[in-house]
Order: sequence, then C-alpha cells, then structure tokens
Amino acid sequence: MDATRIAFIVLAAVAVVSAFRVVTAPKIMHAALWLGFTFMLVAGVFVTLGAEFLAAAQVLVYVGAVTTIILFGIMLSQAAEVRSRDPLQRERLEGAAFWRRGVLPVLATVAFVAIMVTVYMRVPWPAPPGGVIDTVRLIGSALFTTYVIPFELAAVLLLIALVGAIVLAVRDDNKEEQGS
Amino acid sequence: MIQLAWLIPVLPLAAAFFIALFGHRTTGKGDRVGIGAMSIAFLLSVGVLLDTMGGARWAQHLTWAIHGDLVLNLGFQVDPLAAVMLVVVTVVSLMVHIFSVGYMHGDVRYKRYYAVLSLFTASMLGLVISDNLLFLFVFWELMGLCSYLLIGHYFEERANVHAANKAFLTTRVGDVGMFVGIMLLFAAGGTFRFDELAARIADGSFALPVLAVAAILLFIGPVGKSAQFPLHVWLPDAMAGPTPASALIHAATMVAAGVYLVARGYALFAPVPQALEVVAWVGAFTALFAATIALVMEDIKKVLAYSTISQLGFMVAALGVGAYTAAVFHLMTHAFFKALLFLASGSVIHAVHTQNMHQMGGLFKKLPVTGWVWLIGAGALIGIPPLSGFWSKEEILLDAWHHHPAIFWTLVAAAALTAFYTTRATYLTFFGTPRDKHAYDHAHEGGRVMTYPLMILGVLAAVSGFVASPLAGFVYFGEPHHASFDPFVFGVATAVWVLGVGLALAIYKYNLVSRRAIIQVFYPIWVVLKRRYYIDDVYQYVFVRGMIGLALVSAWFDRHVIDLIVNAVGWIGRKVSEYVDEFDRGVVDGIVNGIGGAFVVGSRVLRQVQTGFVQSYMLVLFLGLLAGLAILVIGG
Amino acid sequence: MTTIPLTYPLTLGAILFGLGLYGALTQRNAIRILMCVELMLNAVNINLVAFAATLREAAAAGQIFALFVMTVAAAEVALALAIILILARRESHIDIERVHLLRW
Amino acid sequence: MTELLWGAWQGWGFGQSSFNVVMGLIKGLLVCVFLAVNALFLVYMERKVSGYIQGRLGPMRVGPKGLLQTAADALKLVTKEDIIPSGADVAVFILAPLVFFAAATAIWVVIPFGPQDIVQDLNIGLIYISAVTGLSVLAILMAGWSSNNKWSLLGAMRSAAQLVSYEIPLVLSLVAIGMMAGSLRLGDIVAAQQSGVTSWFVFPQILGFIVFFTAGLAEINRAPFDLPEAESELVAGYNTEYSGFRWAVFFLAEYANLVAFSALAATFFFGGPTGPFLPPFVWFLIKTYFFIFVAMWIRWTLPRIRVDHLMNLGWYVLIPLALINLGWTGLYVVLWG
Repeated sequence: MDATRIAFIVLAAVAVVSAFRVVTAPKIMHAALWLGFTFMLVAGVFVTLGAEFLAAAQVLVYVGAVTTIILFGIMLSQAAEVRSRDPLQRERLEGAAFWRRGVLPVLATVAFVAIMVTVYMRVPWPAPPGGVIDTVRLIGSALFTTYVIPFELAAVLLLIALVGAIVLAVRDDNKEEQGS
Repeated sequence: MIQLAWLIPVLPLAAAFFIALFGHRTTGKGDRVGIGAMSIAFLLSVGVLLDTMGGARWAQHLTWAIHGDLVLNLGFQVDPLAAVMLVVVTVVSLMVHIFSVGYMHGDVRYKRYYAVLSLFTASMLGLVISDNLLFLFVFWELMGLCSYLLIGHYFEERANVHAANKAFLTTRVGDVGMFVGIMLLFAAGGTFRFDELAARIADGSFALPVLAVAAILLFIGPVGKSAQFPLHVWLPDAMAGPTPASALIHAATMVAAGVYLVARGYALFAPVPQALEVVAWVGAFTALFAATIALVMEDIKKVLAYSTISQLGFMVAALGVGAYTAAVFHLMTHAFFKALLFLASGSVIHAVHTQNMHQMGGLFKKLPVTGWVWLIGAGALIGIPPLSGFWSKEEILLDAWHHHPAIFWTLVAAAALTAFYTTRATYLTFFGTPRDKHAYDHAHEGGRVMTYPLMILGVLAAVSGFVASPLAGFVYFGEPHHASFDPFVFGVATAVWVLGVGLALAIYKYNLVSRRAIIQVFYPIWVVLKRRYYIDDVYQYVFVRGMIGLALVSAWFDRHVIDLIVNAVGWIGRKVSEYVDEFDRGVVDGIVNGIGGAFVVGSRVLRQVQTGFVQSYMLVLFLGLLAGLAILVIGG
Repeated sequence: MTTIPLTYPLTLGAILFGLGLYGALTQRNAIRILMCVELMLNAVNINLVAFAATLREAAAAGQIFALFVMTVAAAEVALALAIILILARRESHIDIERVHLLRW
Repeated sequence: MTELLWGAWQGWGFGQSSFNVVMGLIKGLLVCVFLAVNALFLVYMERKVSGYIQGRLGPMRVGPKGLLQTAADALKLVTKEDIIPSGADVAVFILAPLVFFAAATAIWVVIPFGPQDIVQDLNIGLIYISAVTGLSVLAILMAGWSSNNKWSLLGAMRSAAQLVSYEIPLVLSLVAIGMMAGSLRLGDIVAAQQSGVTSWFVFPQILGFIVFFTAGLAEINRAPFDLPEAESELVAGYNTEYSGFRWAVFFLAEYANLVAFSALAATFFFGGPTGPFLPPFVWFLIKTYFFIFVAMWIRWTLPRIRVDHLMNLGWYVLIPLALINLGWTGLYVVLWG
C-alpha cells in the first residue's frame, strides 16, 4: 500500500460519490457543478496512473470548457427553473413508464456493472510495471508521426462542430425574427 | 549578404500578399509597399552580385515533401548567372513599379495590378534562384498565371480576355512539353537538381538519345515562354495589358525566363549537338521571321512586341551556337533597352492616347525626355556603337560566324531588318509632321514619377554594354569566354545597320521612294506580312475549325452508325421483354405482392416498437449489449 | 510510479459508466442526459488510460485514443447544446419525454 | 537545504514519498505566505501609484507614509459581519471564493522563483498553466449565479465570455513559447533564456509578448478589461453580494493573479529569475514588480474598453495575431532553432 495507491483509492471513492450526485442532485446547477468536480477527480486519477498530460488536458477541456458550456447552456435554456428543484427530476412513474424508466434501467445498470467487474476479476491481467516514462514526449511524437492523419481529422471535426454550432444557433434566430 | 539571397524573392512575394490583403488600407493603395519591397530586393541583389564577384557561392534547401525514397526540396542556389539575373530583374521591375505609379494612376484595379506585379517579379526571382527543375517549374507556372492576370487587366473588353486566354493556353502548350521533359529527366536521372543532373551527365549515366529527347522536350517550354516560332503568337496579343506590365513581361521576366532556362540547363544541351542545332535554327528563324512582321506593323507596341520576339530569337540562336556568355549578355542589355522602349512607348501612349503610329508624329518637341531616351533605346536595339545593344549583338554575331556561318547570315539579315523597322518606328512617332493635331496639342510628359525611371533605364541602356569583358570572365559555361575583335564581323554588322537606317530614312524622311509604290510592287509579300504569315489564321483553321470539323464527323458517325446498332439492340430487347412481361405479371408479381402484403401486416405490428422516446432506444441498445456480454462471459 | 493493479481503475470506470448510464436512461432533462453522457465518456477514458499505464507498449496509443475521445466530446457538447438551445427556444421546454418527432 | 531536511527526515525513519508530501506542504505554505505579503504590499502600492499618477499623495495617515493603511483595512474586512443574501444558494456561495482562490494559488506551483526554486517543476508546465487559468471561470460563474442577483449573474456571464475568448490567444502565445524552448517545462524555458539579454524570448516573440500581455490583462480582469466589475454598469459585477472576509478572499486572489501574470510575463519573455550579480530571487522580484507597475500604470491611464469592442479585439485582432505569431515561430524554429 504505497502513497499512489492510497491516493487513487481516495480519489476514486470521492469520484463515485460525486458522480452519484450528478445523477441525483435536485438542482440542475448543482448537478453541473458536481460534474465539474467529478472531472477534476478523474484528472487526479489520471495523474495517479502516470498520465499527467491527459490530466492537464482533462482539466483544460472538461473543466475549463465543457462544464462552462454546460453552465451557460443551463442558464440560457431554463432561466426560470434554474434556481428551484428540477421539476423534471422526480415524478411519479406510472404504467409503461414505470418499467421503461424505473425498473429496467436499474436492472441494466446493475447487470452491466456486475458483469464488467466479474470479467475484470477473472482476467489474469499483467502486473503493472514500475518506473516512470516521459509520456508527454511519447504522445507528442506519436501524435505527429503515427497518428498524424487522425490528428488532422480531429482538427477538421472541431472546425465542423464549431461551424455547425454557429449555424444552428444563428439560423434559428433569423427564423424567429421573420416569424414575429 | 549572399546568405540573404532567399529574401530577394520572398520580399516581393510578401509584398504581393500584403497588397492583396491590406493594400486598400495603405496610402497609395499598396504601390509604396511594392516599390519598397522591390527597392530592398534590388539592394540585396546588388549585394549578392558583389559577393558573387568576390567568389562566394550559396546553396540552401529545406525539405518540402518526403515520399518513400523520393525527397523533394525547396532549394535555392546563387551562382554568377543567377546573380546577374537577380540584378537585371530587380532593377527593371523596380523601374516598372515606379513608372506605373504615374501610368496606372486612377485605375480601378490599381491594388490588384500592384499585387500581381509584385507576385510576378517574385516568381521570376524565385525561378532564377531555384536549384531544381521541379521548383523552377512551379515558379514558371506561377508566372504564366501572373501574365494571364496582367494581360487581362482590362477585362471589360472581350479582345483583352481573348488575348489573356491565348497567352495562357499557348504557353501551356509549351509547358506540357517541358513537363514531359522534366519527368523524363527525373525518370532517367532520379533527381530534379541541376547540379546533380549535370554530374550524372558528366559521368555518362544518361543514354545520349534519352538526353537528346529530353533536351528537345525541355526546349519546348522556352519556345512557348520566350515566344519562339511557332508558339510566338501569344506575345503580340499580350500587348493588351497595361504598357508597364508589357515592359515587365517582355523585357525582364516572362520571356527572359525561357532563355534563362536554356542557359540554366545548358549542361543538358551541351552534350547533344542535334539539340543545339534545333535550338539555333529555331532562334535564328524566329529572329528573321519576327523582324519581317515588325516591318509593317502600325501599332507602336506591336512593333516592339515583334522586335522582342526577334531579339529573343537572337538569344536563343546564340545559345544554340554555343555563345552562352553572349546570350546572357544580350539578355541583360535587351532587358534594359527593351524595358526602356516599352516604358517610353507607355509614356507616348499616355500622352496621346493612341497606339497607332500613323496618328503620332513630331512628338519629339512635346516629349523631349521620352524622345531622347527612346533614341538611346532605339540605338541600342539597332546596335549603334557604343550603346549597349551593339556590344552584345556583336558578340552573338561573332560567335555565330565562328561556329555556324549559316546562322550568322540569317542573323545579319535580321539585324538589317531590325535597323529598318526601328528607324521607321522612331521617325513615325517622334519626327515628321504631327498627323493628329488634337492629340499633338494635348501631349505632355507624364511627370517625374514617369520620366525618372526612363532616365535611369536610359543610362543603363547606354552604358551597360561596357561590362562585356568582366561579364565574360564571370558568367560562362565550361571555360571562360574571351571576347575578340573581328573586323569582318564588325564591318558586316555596321554595313547592315547603316543600310537599314539609311533605307528607312530614305523612305520615311526624304520620300525618295513612295511608300505606296513599294506596297504596290511588293503587294503579295506586304499582305502576307500584314497578316503575320497567316499563322494565327492557320491555327484558327487547323486547331479551332479542325476540332469543330472532327466534332461534326463524330456527330454524324454517332447518329448514323452507333444509333443504328443501339436501335437494333433495343428492338431485340423489346421483343424479349414482351415475353418476359407475361411471366412477370403472372408469377413474379404474385410473389412480390404476397411479400409486400406480408410486410405491411408485419410492420403494422412492428412499428409499435418505434416509440419516439430516445431513452427507450438507448435502453434496448444496452440490453442487447448486455445480452452479448453475458453470452461472452458464460461461453468464455 | 504506477503500482495500481489494473482492476482498480477498470472497476472505477465501470461504476462511473454505470452511473452515467443510469442517469442517461432515467433523466428527462436534456442537459442532464448530456451531462451523463459526458460522464460515460470519461469512464471510457479512465479505461484507456489504465490500459496505457499497464501495457507499456501501448502507452502512446491508449493516451492518444483518450485525447481523441476528449476532442470528440468537446465537439459533441457544443453541437448538443446548440440543439438543446434551439429546442428550448422553440418549445420552451427541454423535456426529452415530450420530444418524439421520430414517432410513427 | 532540501538535502539537509532529507537527511533529518531519514534519521527519523520516514520514507521518500512521505518526505515529498511534507516538502510539498512546506513549499505550498511558503507560496501562500509570499502571496499574502505581496497582496498586502500591492494594495498599498496600487493606492500610492494611482495617487501619484493623479497628482495626489495617496494614504498618509496610518503609519509612516500610510504604510499601515492596508493592515488596518485588512483588520476591518476580517471583523466585518458575514452577510449571505437570502435566496442565495448557500453552499455554492461559500464555495465560490475558495475555488477562485485555489485556482489563483495553483498557478504558483510551476512558477520558478529561481533556476531550481520551483514548487514542482512539472513537465507539462505550460499546459498546466492554461488548464488552471480555466478554473477561475467556473468560480466566477458559481459566485455570480449563487448570489441570486441579476447584476452578479450578468457580470459573471460577461466575465466568463471574456475569459473564454481571451484564453485562446493566451494559450496560443504559450504554445509559441513552448516551441521556442522545445519544452513545456518552465525550468527549461528559463534555462533557454539564461545566456544574457539577447537570448530573451521577447525579441523573436515580440508579437507573442503583445498578445500575451493584452490577453493576460483581460484574463486577470485588470483595466482596461475590467468590464466584469464595471461599477458604473454592473455595480460590482459577480462579487456584488460578497462582503467582509469572503470579499477579501476574492480581492486577495485577484492580486495573486496579478502577481502570477507579471511573474509569467517575466518568465516567458524576459529570462525569469536569471540575471547578473544579484541572486535569482531578487531578479525575479525586480522583473515581476516591473510588470506589476506597468499593469497599474495602464489601469490608471487608459479608459475602460467598450463591451462590444472587447469581443472584437479578442476575436478579430488578438487571435489572428497569435496565429501569425505561431506561423512565424515555426519558421523561426526551423530556420534558426
């Protein structure tokens, strides 16, 4: 039981609790903030796994960008309900919905986790090697040699997403103006 | 300084992009930027030339693309030939840039003009210092594009658009040959670099026939770019562009590129006498042929255009007979005096707003500066000592006489004609009585921004001939060239230009022989010359009409033969299908309808699954995944 | 540095994935579903990084794959939120239960 | 000194990893003390600088030359009543200043006080910096939203938009620095500039420096980019509802950000703690305080930028400039690197 393992276990435990709050928190703003917290913890998990670069990228992308965008999205889309408990959060499930959104998801989730954990326990994984490697250099050189085409494609994808988001938002604006 | 040689093309290139993007925001709409970049490039070129004369050489390359074993480099090199060309190109381009401030004043596409002008110069400079054929070809094509843009500058008129298209397409014909040549050399030698190619040739890696074919193919490019017969047709039409641009295209950049390429790749031609023979004859024939047309042209720019073709013929012929130094020398002096003549004609056109020499006359009094520099330029073109053209032409004739007398006599004839048409143009434009009173009265010099470049170029055109002997020890192929004096050649040359000038003066000034009479006597020849040997018409009939004719024949064949076959096949098919139809209706339709019905009933049941709730789909998807996982776990 | 047995992070990944999955299946608020999907993607990344840490020869591949997942996630969030905003403006609600245009 | 402590630690029978933890704590504590002292002094300095720029004396009463004015203010702030507005989201309201302070402090982990004196010289230093700066957006949104006040919310939204926009040119200029040094580690960046003034990155990176400085000022909400706190329009922006100690935490963090920003400018472009004669830490202070002074100078000289010009400046000017700089840096590294 060395420091890294302890750190991992603590981080993982808090992350599970925090992720649970993402699903159950009554206010959606709180859920989003819990999500940001979970992302931070996952970044910590990455550090304990020796992936500092990914940890920084995780904070940069998920905490700095994704969470912020989600907060913006919440504020822009439901300004009225944002302070109170999410009215959609808990309602009585009746009839088909009771099965569709009540029983079956719980069964599916529990079954999934159970199966996966069973599999993980059964497989004879290789022991983790010790020592430190400079993953930053490794990633950098691999990204620009072996994976250069996926890298460029990712850049194009981001550009398309950017343009797409703008087009979606702007076009709707115009329609509303014409309509009213 | 020589390490900075790469900046020389980069500066105008940057200027071109800057003008194109931000030109409208700067004072002068970008002309200052262009002139500034050219000035610095010019100073750098002078520095590079001085370094080169001190014995410095420079080569550098960046890796551009790697494809397996093939490595393509962006390479630059500076040797004496390149250094001389850099100075010539930058000085002429700088003058053109400055002159254009006055000439293009108020033009609607002023910014675009300057951007293209800078890009054009950048391409030429890049071509000059590139060290491999592929890179050179890139700049070569870039220049084709720029010439297209400049010639079509006034694209409101259809004729100008056609001229631009013609220039682009005609030079493209040459470029195709050149590209095949480059690829052939690459296939045989495995490199694009000049020095490596020369080394391969020297150690005999090339089969001589391959080299001959490659050299001649490569030569087709210069034939197009430097407007040699039979691809010269674009150049006179290219006069449609603004006159300063014509000066740039026809003096320093575009047409010089062809000659430069032959000089640069001389190692390819030198071992193949047959190729050199072809080069020499193409050049000599072009020189004579273009000079004859220039005799009868009425448009001052057309005279200069054919004169350019003719002078380029001189250079090409010089390369063909092995007078490498003389060719480069003439390229340099010609750049100066032809740029001067074009700019001077631009000044005249600016003053009288016509290009027809028969509507000018007597302008010397009105345009003294233009007149004087024109006289210097014309003298240099004719080859009057001690003006620059005399020295370079003399060298060419000398080498031709020593190596190839037949070529020599052809060139002498061309030189005589040159003297005649130049004198004719000079007299009609500047002397005699004004034939268009209105234009004459309103003519005036175009201001300092136009006269100063003319004067500078005038000085250069006058004195640049004196560098003959330093140049000979500096730019050479194989071993240094020694200029010698041959009284016979000098005598012949002097006799022919005196004869030409005298004859022209006799006809146009003293009216010893009536022009009308001459035309009547030589009427058939006159018409042929006037129609430019019908070459444009031949191209029109052979290529354009020929293509249409071919199309008509093909259409007939298509309609009558192929359609017949098709119809027959169709008829058979119809008969067959009539029988199939019966079967289809009875048996197949029954099955199909049955299946369709089954699907209708089935989908009525199945569509209940499409609830429209995204989460239901996700749930089903996941349950499926779980089932798969479970099977794996239990099975494995 | 890494002396964490592979089972640990894999189990963490599975649990986070399960939580995200449960949320995505049961929530009615579109933004919450989006958040849960992000959680699932993160769980996947944990797995990738864990494999990269243990199987040294795949170190670069695993981390780079995780990087690409992040890229895609960022793009996905931007587009999904644009769509949700349109939904909010047109229908003035973002209740996924009331959106079933795909229904027969 | 580290060796000495290590020896003592071993003598007591503890291991390497626990030693690292303790050393980290000590270093962190030192940084916090450093920041607190600096903030105290900076408040005084800002008042004095603004006083002299406006032709007046600034604080003069408390202590000699008013030196103790800040201490008195601090005392006042700490003893004030802790107000939480009704209708506020209490948990988030309390957390926000802490997150903000944590983000401001976290940058200091990688800032080199001397060639060797870095809390933790991470091999991903540059990315770490860009990641950590993003955290403050979250804190500001939390503060603005939880206050239950529309001015706060508007201020927070503005601020978030501003921070997100200006983070792009900032990160792009950092990328150029990484390219120049060939490393993301701040120690290496300092090492690459230690051979005298000519090796400072500011010369090849003059464009990058302009972008960095402008975007950085916007990133730390200093004038002329202090729109989120524009009193005349938005009362006091996202921290309108904060008072007393919580407000002091925001205040402290803002000054910590200013110091960090100046230290980063010195580190990336002006050789960081390297210099002749004087010890590195002194050089670090000199350079840092120079940029702090420049920032104050700008604040008391330039008017505030208009809100619509703000986004234009970011997207139409700084980002293109940063991209041009990136291209130029690539060229520079290939040709002379």
